[in-house]
Amino acid sequence: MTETLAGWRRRLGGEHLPYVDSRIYTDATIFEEELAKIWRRTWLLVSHESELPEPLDFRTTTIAREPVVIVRGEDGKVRAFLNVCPHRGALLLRQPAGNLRNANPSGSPKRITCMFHAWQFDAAGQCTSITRRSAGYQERLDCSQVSLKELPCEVAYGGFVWVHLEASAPPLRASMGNAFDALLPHLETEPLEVFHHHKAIVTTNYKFWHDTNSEFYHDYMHHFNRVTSMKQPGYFDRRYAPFSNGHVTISSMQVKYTAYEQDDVVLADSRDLSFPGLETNGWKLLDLFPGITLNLRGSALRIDTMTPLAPDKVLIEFRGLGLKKDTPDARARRVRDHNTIWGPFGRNLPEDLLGVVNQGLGVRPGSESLHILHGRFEDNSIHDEIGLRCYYREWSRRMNRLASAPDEAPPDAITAEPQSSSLGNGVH
Amino acid sequence: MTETLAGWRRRLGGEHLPYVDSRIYTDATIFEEELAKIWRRTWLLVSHESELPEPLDFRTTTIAREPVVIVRGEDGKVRAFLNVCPHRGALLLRQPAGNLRNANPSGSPKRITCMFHAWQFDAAGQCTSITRRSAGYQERLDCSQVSLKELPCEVAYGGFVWVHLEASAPPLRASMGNAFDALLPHLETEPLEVFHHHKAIVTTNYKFWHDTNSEFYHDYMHHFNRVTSMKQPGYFDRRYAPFSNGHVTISSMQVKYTAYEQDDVVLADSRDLSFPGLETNGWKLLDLFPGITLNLRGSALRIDTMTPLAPDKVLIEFRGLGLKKDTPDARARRVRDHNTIWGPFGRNLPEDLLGVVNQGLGVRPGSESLHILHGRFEDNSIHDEIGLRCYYREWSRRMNRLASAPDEAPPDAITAEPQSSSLGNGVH
Amino acid sequence: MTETLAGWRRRLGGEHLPYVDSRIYTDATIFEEELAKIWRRTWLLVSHESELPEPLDFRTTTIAREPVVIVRGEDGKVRAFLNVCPHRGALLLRQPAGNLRNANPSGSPKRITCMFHAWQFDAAGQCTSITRRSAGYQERLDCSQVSLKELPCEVAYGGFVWVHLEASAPPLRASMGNAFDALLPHLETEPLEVFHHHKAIVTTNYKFWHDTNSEFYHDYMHHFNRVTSMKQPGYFDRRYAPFSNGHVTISSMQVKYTAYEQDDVVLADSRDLSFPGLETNGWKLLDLFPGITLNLRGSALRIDTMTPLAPDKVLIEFRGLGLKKDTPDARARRVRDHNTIWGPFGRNLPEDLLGVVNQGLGVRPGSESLHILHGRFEDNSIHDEIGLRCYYREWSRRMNRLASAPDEAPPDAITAEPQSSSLGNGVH
Amino acid sequence: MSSVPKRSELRAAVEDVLYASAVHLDSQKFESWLQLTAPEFRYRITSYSHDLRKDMTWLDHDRAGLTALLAILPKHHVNGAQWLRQTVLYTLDDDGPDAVRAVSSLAVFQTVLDVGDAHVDGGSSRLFAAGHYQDRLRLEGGRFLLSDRNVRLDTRQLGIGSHLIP
Amino acid sequence: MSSVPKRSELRAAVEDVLYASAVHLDSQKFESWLQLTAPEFRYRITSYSHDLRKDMTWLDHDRAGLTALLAILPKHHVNGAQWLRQTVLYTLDDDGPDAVRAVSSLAVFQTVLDVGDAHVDGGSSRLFAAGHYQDRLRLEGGRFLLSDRNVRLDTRQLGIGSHLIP
Amino acid sequence: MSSVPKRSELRAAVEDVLYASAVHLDSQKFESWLQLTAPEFRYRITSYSHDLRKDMTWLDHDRAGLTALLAILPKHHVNGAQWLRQTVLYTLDDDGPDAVRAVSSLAVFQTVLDVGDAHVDGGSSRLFAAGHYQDRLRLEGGRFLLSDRNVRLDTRQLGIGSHLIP
Ligand code: FES
Ligand code: FES
Ligand code: FES
Ligand SMILES: [Fe+3]
Ligand SMILES: [Fe+3]
Ligand SMILES: [Fe+3]
Repeated sequence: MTETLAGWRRRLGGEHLPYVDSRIYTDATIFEEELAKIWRRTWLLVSHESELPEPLDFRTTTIAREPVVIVRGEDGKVRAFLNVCPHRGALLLRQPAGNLRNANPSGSPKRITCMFHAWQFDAAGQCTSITRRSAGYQERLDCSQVSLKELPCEVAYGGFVWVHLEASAPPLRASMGNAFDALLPHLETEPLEVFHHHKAIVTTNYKFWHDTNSEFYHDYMHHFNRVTSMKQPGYFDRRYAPFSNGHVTISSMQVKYTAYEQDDVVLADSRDLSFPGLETNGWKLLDLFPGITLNLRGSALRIDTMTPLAPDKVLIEFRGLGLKKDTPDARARRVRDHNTIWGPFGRNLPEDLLGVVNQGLGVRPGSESLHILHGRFEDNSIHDEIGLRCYYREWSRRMNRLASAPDEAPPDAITAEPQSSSLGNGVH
Repeated sequence: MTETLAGWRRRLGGEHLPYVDSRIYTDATIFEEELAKIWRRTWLLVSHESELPEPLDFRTTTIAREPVVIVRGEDGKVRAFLNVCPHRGALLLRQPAGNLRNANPSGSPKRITCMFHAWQFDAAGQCTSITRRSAGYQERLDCSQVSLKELPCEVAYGGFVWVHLEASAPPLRASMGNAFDALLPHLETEPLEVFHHHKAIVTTNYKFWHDTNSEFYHDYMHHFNRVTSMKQPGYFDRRYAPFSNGHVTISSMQVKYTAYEQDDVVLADSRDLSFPGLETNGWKLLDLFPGITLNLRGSALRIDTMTPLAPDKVLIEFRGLGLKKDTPDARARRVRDHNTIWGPFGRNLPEDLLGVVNQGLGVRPGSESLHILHGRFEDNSIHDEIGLRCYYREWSRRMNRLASAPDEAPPDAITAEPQSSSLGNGVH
Repeated sequence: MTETLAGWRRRLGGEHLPYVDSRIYTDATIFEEELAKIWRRTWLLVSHESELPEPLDFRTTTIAREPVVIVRGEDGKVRAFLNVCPHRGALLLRQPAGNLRNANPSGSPKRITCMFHAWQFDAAGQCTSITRRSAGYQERLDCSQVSLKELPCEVAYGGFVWVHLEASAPPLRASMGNAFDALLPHLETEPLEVFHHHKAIVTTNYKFWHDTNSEFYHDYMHHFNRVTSMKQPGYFDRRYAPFSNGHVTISSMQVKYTAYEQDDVVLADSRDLSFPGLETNGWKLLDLFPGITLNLRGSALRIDTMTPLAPDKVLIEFRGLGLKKDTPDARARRVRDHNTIWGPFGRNLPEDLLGVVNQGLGVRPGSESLHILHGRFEDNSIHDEIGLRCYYREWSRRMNRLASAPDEAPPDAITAEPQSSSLGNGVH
Repeated sequence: MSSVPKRSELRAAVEDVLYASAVHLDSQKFESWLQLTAPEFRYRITSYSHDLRKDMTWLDHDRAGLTALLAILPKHHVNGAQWLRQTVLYTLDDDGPDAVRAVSSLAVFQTVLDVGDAHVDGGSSRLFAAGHYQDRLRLEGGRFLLSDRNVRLDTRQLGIGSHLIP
Repeated sequence: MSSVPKRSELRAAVEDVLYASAVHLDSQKFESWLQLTAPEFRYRITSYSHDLRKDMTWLDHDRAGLTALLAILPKHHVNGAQWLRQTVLYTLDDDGPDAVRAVSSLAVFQTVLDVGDAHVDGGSSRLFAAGHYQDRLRLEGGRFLLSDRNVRLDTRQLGIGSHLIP
Repeated sequence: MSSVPKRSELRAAVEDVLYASAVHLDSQKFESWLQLTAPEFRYRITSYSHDLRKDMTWLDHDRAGLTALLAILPKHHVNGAQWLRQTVLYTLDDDGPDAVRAVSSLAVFQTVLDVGDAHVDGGSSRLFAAGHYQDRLRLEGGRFLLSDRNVRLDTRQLGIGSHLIP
């Protein structure tokens, strides 16, 4: 008890016990820097093509405080634009989703019309009308100068819509490397369809959520997982495979339902419904830097995406996907399986979120630095914290700050562009 | 698409296409400076004499975070005071309006009594009682030393109450110049009376609201205005007349109701009710720097006033006025005409407010600079953005920052005290 | 009226009229400094032993943004710990109070179990289980290294639980000096018991609340106190006794109920119920720096404690205590007496809180400095502001800022460690 | 009120109209809502301004005006929100042989849809306004019709206001 | 409860008292409100403290005490607000031959008036408290009177509290 | 609905079930609540997602599944809160000879308990969700039983969500 509080907070961790400094989760300056250096410079999964099935369908989102709209053109191509009017800066589309066929009250069908002074843009971002243009601008301004700002946008890896805020974006595939290798066969054999979406504004740092999605050590928190999953043969055979760029993946494990059956018949999952190429009750997972998770488990694919709002506030969106060709009965079973664990009233999700809310309360803006341990080495099994170490290695590189000492720059080994497609055990 | 996002945001605008930098709407430092250099040093319209008809009536308000109370003395004179107790700083009067005849629970009639330790002040701001004064202060403090802080206050231009926070205020008439010339005959022939008041806390920068009040180009947003008003003969003959000090005015246009009649009989305005000296269905408008609008249209005078709360938050107050001598029937028609367009459930107001909320979303604190175009030149007609250019010229002068490049000081042409009473076309 | 606003705000006060600068109540930098220099370095009353009557009972709280838990061990000893998990920083116990016998869903009885990964700690703070320790940490980490951070904690002065955030804490008794001398006989003869607790988040600076608790001059605000108490013989005989370290006390006065009886029979207090050694209807009060008040009045002891949240936001907790041995009837009467004045629907408390909310509105973050007068000299009677002057002398010493000019360091007379146990009249 | 003798039957009959009214408005079925109103129906939104110390009228329409107002709604820009009008019939008094006065508590909740930053805030709910319905209902053909409604709002701070009526 | 046989009539009779009670309190007509109460009326505000793990009583008065409390209200400083007590009669059980127990859900909304910064915030509405009325009503002279009320609050975070009773 | 002829009696009978349901859920007496349900009872929580433009089902259970779900609640980590379901029976329509469809407005308030920072925020109340109960009730042995309930939420922004059902 003779130790100072600040001393206690920093006493653990070292060369053999990797850790990060809690200020990376709480400091306002670091948060702004993350938006600038990471979120504005990364390919982000923002939607799925099944959310925009028809020409002129659109979806809106925000990335690092920039309003963004995704539109499927009349040519079927999906494009992304800054959702801001070039005239006086008004937000253009306000609905979360819609179709441009329906004109807004002062607009035309098939157009994005700014509600303010009715400038119009087509689904390809070209300005088609500046109201009273020649009377007001003479030869000083015409439509050709005021297209919407188009943003790099790709549909890939199973129909997901990816956006990058900067024209200088590297190719999406280069950013992903081999990260999707294991999942891809199951995502691209049959067209997918989103059947679930909900969201939560949570008072915690966004990285705490990704941390949770990067280890199964917290299965101790979930009653079912603790008393059933963890006792299954093969549970600890699952291995994280870390990639460069901060991504990690887990290859398949077959979920054993016998254990569940003993425990609770009525809440168990559908046994015989899966994804193409995935063994029945198979399970694969992919965590992408800086905050996307794909979780394919038996009959449902869950996707988590995040929008950081403040050092201690994040919007998390949850999607569930099945196959487009699902029969009504199959779809109903996927929905049920998904919700049983991952719905807002599901078995695991409220607990996972509660866990990170508790981290946000233990580690608050304004509190002193605490060493957060990321030091489990368990042969890359799912209770190893390799996923977190892999993430913060990339974070250090992108931020040019050492995660364990954010006032210092990282050593050369980290700042060098990653060369190999995977990283060995013990990354820190 | 090869352009950077920041580049796109700043690519428009130039010598021939006036613009402002969006940081003037979002930057916290600039906002604090505006409070200090503009709002604390300007005559502001805060009430109307009809809101304080009786001796000892009072109204409270806030200006640049200073609590203010307006009181009509027993001598009939309207005075303004800082609404803060000289003892330990408590707010004195908490009601929005009232009469001092009714003592507060520990006070005396006709007095402003601090609820905390019951120091009392009369309606002229003189301290009339310090509880247990001689026992507690001996000869060290007496009532003569603790009068309320009186603030410059005038009733003028149709009975409006104007307040300035600093004793060094220039004469009100000098600040207004000729701005009121066109409106005054209609405001001062007959005593006016406020019949409507409502308010809205809106998440946008206050200047966006004044911008909207300074152009009719956004009539494209309003269904009625777009399909009827804009098609009336004479609509585009209306002209802005810019003044020094950032004020602008529009002289009368006669509102043509034939167009409305075709569209919708029941929602049309009263035809034969107007203001003294105003032609039937006449319309005049006056925008005062830094955020007051008088809008006289047919049977009703609307007044907008603002209290900036944060870079992205403003309180807007809306008043409607008729004549004090109105018959009940005439008053009912004014109220109805006013509400049809300008009430909280009216035809135009929610849309106007939605427009500026959308600007606040397109242009957020923390987002990068965007060039906001103020470049419509249309012979000073109501679709010209001359009103905005006039405003930001004065803003640049007062702030000693160029609105289009707020880190730079404006050129001498702008910083010079304005000499002429009106400004020509093309101000920027 | 020729004075500037800033000038008026600072014109009062001087050598003979003590005052403080209002920025000490509003400035964000000063607030952070207060947390660091005062709240993190002071013994604070956080609970009472009767709130943890059983072994393994616990109570949670926060001090200067640090989560804290108080636990009664199986050995009966009350200990305090940082309520933060040494693994990845999650908050440990989330309930305001409870007993560790009841395991949390993934924990064991008698243990504090982190909900996240189920690390367990016993009631003495020792780690008893790291889940999958050897598999994940090998020889690099074991339970002995990850005890909870224990904090200095004492049960004293009538069974109250005191906590200090730093191991270097001085002895509690040294911090209190003689402050408790008058109250102690009534607190330690019989075991006490808390029967009331409620709390309020109030938008004001926390020191305004302590100011109010440090003078009775504001009795002018309370109808009953004004028309009855203040007219009682002996009311003004009550004297503040200031101590070093910013504490002040008032010795007993006998409350006279005859006056009350004339006024209102049914709301009067119980006449014949008191505290051990306290004369019937006696009244003693103790204000402890930086924000604790013990108020023993007739049949009930009230305790106020505070948790500053922001310069203009504070959590205040209110407790009421009687004797553990109370008969049901006696307890009911204490509860009733307490609530009549001090409950959330009581006679005085809402007014006291309204007073400080009004101070928070008169003196706002961002407003200019105002001189807040603390200049009543009334022979240390309860209308003297000696209590406030005593407090701000200690505040100046701890902060190394003069309360009347916070940009300046205080003179040596103040910065010297206080020597004497009491301070004379006229402290400022 | 002679024709509906039992208190309970009277309450039930008025509740049926009152709550159907809330349901139709919540689902923006204005045609159905108007069918609950009598030809002489007058609709007002009023509030007492503590700023002016005067009564304020914020909307005042007869049935024809209201019909026109509701018809024009689709032409307006609005920020979509699902409204929930939660109302409880509080008092019921005779007003002549075949009419009653009904006063009902009213809380209007909004679940925001395209709130602008729908990506973040869409789907969250908030209290929009509190007040009362002050209604007059008249018996016609065995059922009650709304003959007069004053939406008496306590709330005067309504944000951007609304084209939709409470 | 033999004297009011039909369930619907019973509900209607109790609702009349319950909702009149809310109306009188909302409009601060305390005299009228007290006339809804029986001579033996007892009024309490209670809540369970999760901090102490004990029941809290925050107000407890008989009719005389309550009358005195209400009479003294004008002597107090308060921040004016219009209250709206929205309550719904939830359960109704016999309590002897001529009395019933009634439990009603309760949400109290406040529209702030002189909130201090009235210029900015006056007129905005918020949820103040949630809980239940736990009432006993007794038949006397053919009508129900409140014989006991426990305002059972869920809400323990009441800001500055209030002299006014929920 | 032939067997309960009078409108007022019908309302009273359904209200008794509806409000008892709210009371039992608020007090987490799941056994008692289940006794208000028929053997064929089906319980769903649904909402329309304006993000996907599709209906969402967030929970869907038959009586056995619901019973199991409620039984497993103590095994879960939750942040304790006292819920108040405030609901008003809005519409009532026959659904065959011995059943009715009932739609009720619903506002769910939460008074937070161990919200994490319970020391600061515990005991404060907030609006959690708004929507409707869409119920089917069936007469059996002279009383109504819930045969189907769709909790139709307007609110989609539910924070961390909940193991407890609205
Ligand atoms: S801001 Fe978009 S058209 Fe004017
Ligand atoms: S603060 Fe006003 S009298 Fe003390
Ligand atoms: S954070 Fe506590 S066990 Fe992991
Ligand atoms: Fe999990
Ligand atoms: Fe407009
Ligand atoms: Fe007091």
